[in-house]
Amino acid sequence: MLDYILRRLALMVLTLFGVSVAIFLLLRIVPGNIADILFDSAGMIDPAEKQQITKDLGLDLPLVEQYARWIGGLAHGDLGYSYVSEKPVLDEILPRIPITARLAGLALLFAVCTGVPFGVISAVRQNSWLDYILRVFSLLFLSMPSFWLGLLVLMAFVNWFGILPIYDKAPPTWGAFALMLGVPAATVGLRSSALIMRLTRSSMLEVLRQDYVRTARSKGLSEGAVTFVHALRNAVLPVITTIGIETAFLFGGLIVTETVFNIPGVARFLVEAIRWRDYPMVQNLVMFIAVIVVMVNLIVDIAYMFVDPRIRLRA
Amino acid sequence: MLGDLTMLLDVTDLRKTFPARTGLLGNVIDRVHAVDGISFSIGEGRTLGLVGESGCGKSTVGRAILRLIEPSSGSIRFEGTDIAGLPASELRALRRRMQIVFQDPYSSLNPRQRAGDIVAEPLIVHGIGKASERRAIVEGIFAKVGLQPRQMSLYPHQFSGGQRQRISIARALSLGPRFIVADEPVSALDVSVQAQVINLLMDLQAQDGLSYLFISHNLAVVEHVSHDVAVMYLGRIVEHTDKASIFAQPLHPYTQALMAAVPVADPSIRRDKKHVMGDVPSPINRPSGCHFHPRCPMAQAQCRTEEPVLREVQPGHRVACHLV
Amino acid sequence: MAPVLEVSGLTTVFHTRTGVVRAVQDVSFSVEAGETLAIVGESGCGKTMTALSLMRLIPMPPGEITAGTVKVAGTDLLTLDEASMRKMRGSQIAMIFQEPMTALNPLFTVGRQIAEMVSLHENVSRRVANDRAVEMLQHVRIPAPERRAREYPHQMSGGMRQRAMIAMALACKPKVLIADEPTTALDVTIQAQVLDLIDDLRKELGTAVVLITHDLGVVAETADRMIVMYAGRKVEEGTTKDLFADPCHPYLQGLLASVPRLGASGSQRLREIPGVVPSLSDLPKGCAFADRCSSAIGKCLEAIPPLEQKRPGHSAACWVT
Amino acid sequence: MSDAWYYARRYPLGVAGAIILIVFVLTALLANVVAPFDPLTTNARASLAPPSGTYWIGADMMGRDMLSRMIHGARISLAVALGATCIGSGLGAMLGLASGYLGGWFDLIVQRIAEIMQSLPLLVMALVITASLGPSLTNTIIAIAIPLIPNVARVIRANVLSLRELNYVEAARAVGMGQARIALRHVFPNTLAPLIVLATAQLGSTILTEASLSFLGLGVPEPYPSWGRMLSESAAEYIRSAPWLVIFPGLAISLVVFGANLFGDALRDILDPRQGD
Repeated sequence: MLDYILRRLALMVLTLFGVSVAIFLLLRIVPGNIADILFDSAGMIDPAEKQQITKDLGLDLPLVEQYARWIGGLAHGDLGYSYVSEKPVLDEILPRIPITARLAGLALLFAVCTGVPFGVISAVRQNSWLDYILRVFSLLFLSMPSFWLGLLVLMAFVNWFGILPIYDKAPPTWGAFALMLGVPAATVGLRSSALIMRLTRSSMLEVLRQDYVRTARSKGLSEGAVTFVHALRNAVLPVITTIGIETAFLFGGLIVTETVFNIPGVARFLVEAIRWRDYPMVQNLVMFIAVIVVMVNLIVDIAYMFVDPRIRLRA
Repeated sequence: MLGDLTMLLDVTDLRKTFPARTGLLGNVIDRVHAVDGISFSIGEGRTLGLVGESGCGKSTVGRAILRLIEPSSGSIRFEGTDIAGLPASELRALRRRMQIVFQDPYSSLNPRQRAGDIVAEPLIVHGIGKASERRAIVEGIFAKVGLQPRQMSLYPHQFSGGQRQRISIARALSLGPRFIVADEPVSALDVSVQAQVINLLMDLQAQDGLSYLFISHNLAVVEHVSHDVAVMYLGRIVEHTDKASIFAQPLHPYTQALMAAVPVADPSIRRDKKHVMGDVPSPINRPSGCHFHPRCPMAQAQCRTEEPVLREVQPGHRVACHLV
Repeated sequence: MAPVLEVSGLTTVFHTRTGVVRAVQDVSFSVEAGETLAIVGESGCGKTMTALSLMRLIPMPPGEITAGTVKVAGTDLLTLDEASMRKMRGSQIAMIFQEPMTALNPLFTVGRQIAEMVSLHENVSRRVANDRAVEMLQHVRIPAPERRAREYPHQMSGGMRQRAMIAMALACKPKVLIADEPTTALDVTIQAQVLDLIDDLRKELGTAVVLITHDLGVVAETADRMIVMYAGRKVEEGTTKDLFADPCHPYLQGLLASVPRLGASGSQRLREIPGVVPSLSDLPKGCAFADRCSSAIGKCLEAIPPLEQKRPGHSAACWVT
Repeated sequence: MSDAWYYARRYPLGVAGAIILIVFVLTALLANVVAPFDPLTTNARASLAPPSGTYWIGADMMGRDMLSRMIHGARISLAVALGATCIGSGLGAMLGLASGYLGGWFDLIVQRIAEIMQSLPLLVMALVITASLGPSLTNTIIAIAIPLIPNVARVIRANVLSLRELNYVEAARAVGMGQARIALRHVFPNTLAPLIVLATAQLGSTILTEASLSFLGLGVPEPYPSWGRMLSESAAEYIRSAPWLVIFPGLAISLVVFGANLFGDALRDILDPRQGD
């Protein structure tokens, strides 16, 4: 078991190394370096000043050395400076993390709490009108762009309550706080919920076809016991394994949702950094996202080992 | 028979191991000894029945002989040539001479090919004949295995299990082989259809002098089709002789146990039940000494420590047991 | 002695895209306490569907039991409501399945799965139920039952899992045990052990056993009486000895002659039954076996032969014999 | 033919999806004929005109007809959906086939690269790629196609691995067939069904990704009327004053993606019954 975890950790480091190289290179394919762009946008044309900036930013160094500097800095917690705000990248990112983390956690909670039960209902009542409705709605939610859903929600609040539930650093009341986080979380979580519902449904249907479910029925267990004791536990296993994918999926939704609701989180910050061509910020943010996704996957795999005796006792 | 010089196939000390567990750096920690040093030979027009329970390595033997699995060591002489180390180009020519029929009539045919094309494809691959000639050849083979030429344009799912097995046999026959590995060819078929396929295989042998390695877990079927029989247990041959001797006088305790366990379709003979206890051990963790000793009613101290070798105890009758 | 299980006129159909599949048609038989009845037939003959119909485990829809009675100790299972039927399953009539590898829930220990059966049907504490599970494992001759009870199915071999299934099925001492191809997935030596075990427990507990199998050898060794099914119908019935010695129906005759037997010096050709089993959704008007039968006459194509007594205790459905 | 009729009756939702897709494709192809106005011509007098007999679903701030813009916007969505799905699924299928079939170090490298790519959310990767390639229709297609590759490659690889174990592939080796012939004649044709299912499922997601990129201002640039950008232009400011600017482009996206998903679901049930329900 320890062997397995060590192996996974080794692979994780390898993957993150790959991500860092890929991001680093991608951001340097751009025609013209950052100094050109800064100058173009600022409309300055003093070549000496430009050369100075290029040198300050280390852009005259060979690629390998630029990369080594970045990774070396990462190891010491030195993420470099933002081109735009000229503050340390870490200071910019850190305060935004809890905002996004809270939002993501709430959204995931919402998605699981609605997706799993509806998936089970849909599978147990397969081909009933309830199943049809749940399936059509889940597909519909998956078809709506998150940002549009966000805009519709905003529109509804404006029209019905006359308020805009957008971000406020210090919400006046608990209710406002809940609204401020809850509404975007539900908005972004709706798609994840639909995804989880579909996964749960197909997994549950698969499990209900298994021989051991028939065995359980042959013992004289009630349908409820068969469904919730014997089938459900087996059915959620594959759903657990997809939480890693789920997190990545959720992040995509967060990017646009934070933009729509004007929430100063990590996800929206990535878009801003890309718009501003703030490359130190972009490469560190992308690394941060990759670390989160890879870690979630690792945690899920380890958790899975404890849930499934077939894997726990083999290792 | 055994020791005859005009053998079609001569297998010596064949071994095949698979990695069972790999370490952090891809280093192999445990190995499965699927086939552990077995030797046998098959003469022209004869059938060797290879019997054993699941996991004894009998299917691995069949595939290793055709190099569908690369053997780990040992020699496989077919018509005098050792094919164990043969480069792929030379192996290809030999493929015309030796073929295989599989157990599962469903997965052994490509669902997207018509029956006629399945049988004709080996001819195309080996550049035999023009299209019209190939069609004639395929028609001939179809007739030979008891299928209608008009069925050539049907897809596999339009055939029953027994008919699919006939198509598999037709494909194997298309290149005119001398030797066929039949890997449990009737196990997946219904009882009433098994006889059709068994008779077909035996008729083909009578007509064309084919040789078979007939792999099966069913002792009765093996007895029916084979000239010689080899019994495998956990990667080794434990007994090997001609059919008459092995069924009349099984010497190895495992062979005896196997025969005692086979239910006989005759309610008037209710034999006394002395069934061997215990499960077949895992091929990864085989017992020391004689692999059968934990289940053997006659095991002695020697059996636990010392591996018995396969030796000729009577003319043409080889047994691997300390007590015989 | 009155039979424990009495089935009469059982008919089960499936409604599918290609039409109505007549899986079981007008099947009747009875089994006494302590007796083994074998239901023999090839794949698609309806033997498994018969078993599942007895347990009322046919998926409905698309399945439907359209006629018949299934009486266990006098109670007709087919007229019970769902809740009363659940009380019967496991306590009065229990079943073991072909695939021991998949028939046990992979996430629960074997002990818990057996104990679940006990606590479901008997009003006992969890500890008593657990003790009973261990006791049952010992009963089916699993070594170190306390340890094995705490193991998960994947830690056991196929033979051991089938024993555990038997332990579970018999935990509440049902009157009837239905064993659907219980040894088909097992190796020969393990098959012999499991058949012995079922046989010994039958004698000890006086359970009526319905053994479903395609293997004539298994039937000959374990069954007192047998029925032969073909294309959803019972075509022959009698004592095992009688049917093997002197089969009346051409199907059983063909079947017996087509199987190679151990010890019969087998150089002579096996007898073949030509053709294939007919599709249950497209059965002929007459005898379903007629087009594969060498002794078929005109009448066989016209009308379904009724089951009639050919000799005392031996009946068959054939116009010719 | 009778099969088609059977499936059509059995999967009414799939048929609905197919009809939505067909209407969408026809609209895109015939945009010049169907659209009542030129999508790019501005008209100051019509600025923010509400839905009316002239402007069925209103006009935007520059007085451009929304309906015409949406009809032309269908072209962008279609181009991106087809382009990205074909490139992504095609490359993914090739890699998956090679990786599953060849095995060894090639497989190992492809697997590791797939893992690296999958550790980034699809939208993040698409954002970074567009950022580095610069905004254009082609680059948007590439940026959306690349993140699709690892998933397709993995599914096809797994499929190939299980197909390789099948006896008919072994039988093909036993008759002396070359690896290339086995791969092309026996393995690849049998991976087509899952590939088609996967590609259809991705149609919808590519449209959504394009819309998101354009919404964030990093997708298809002016003057193409992209649905996503129409929403970003109109976003927060017009929620109160001109809600039609928000409602209709989003509705178009949702409807097309919904159609693609309905169709994809039915197709999966028909072609790959084990994978779904």
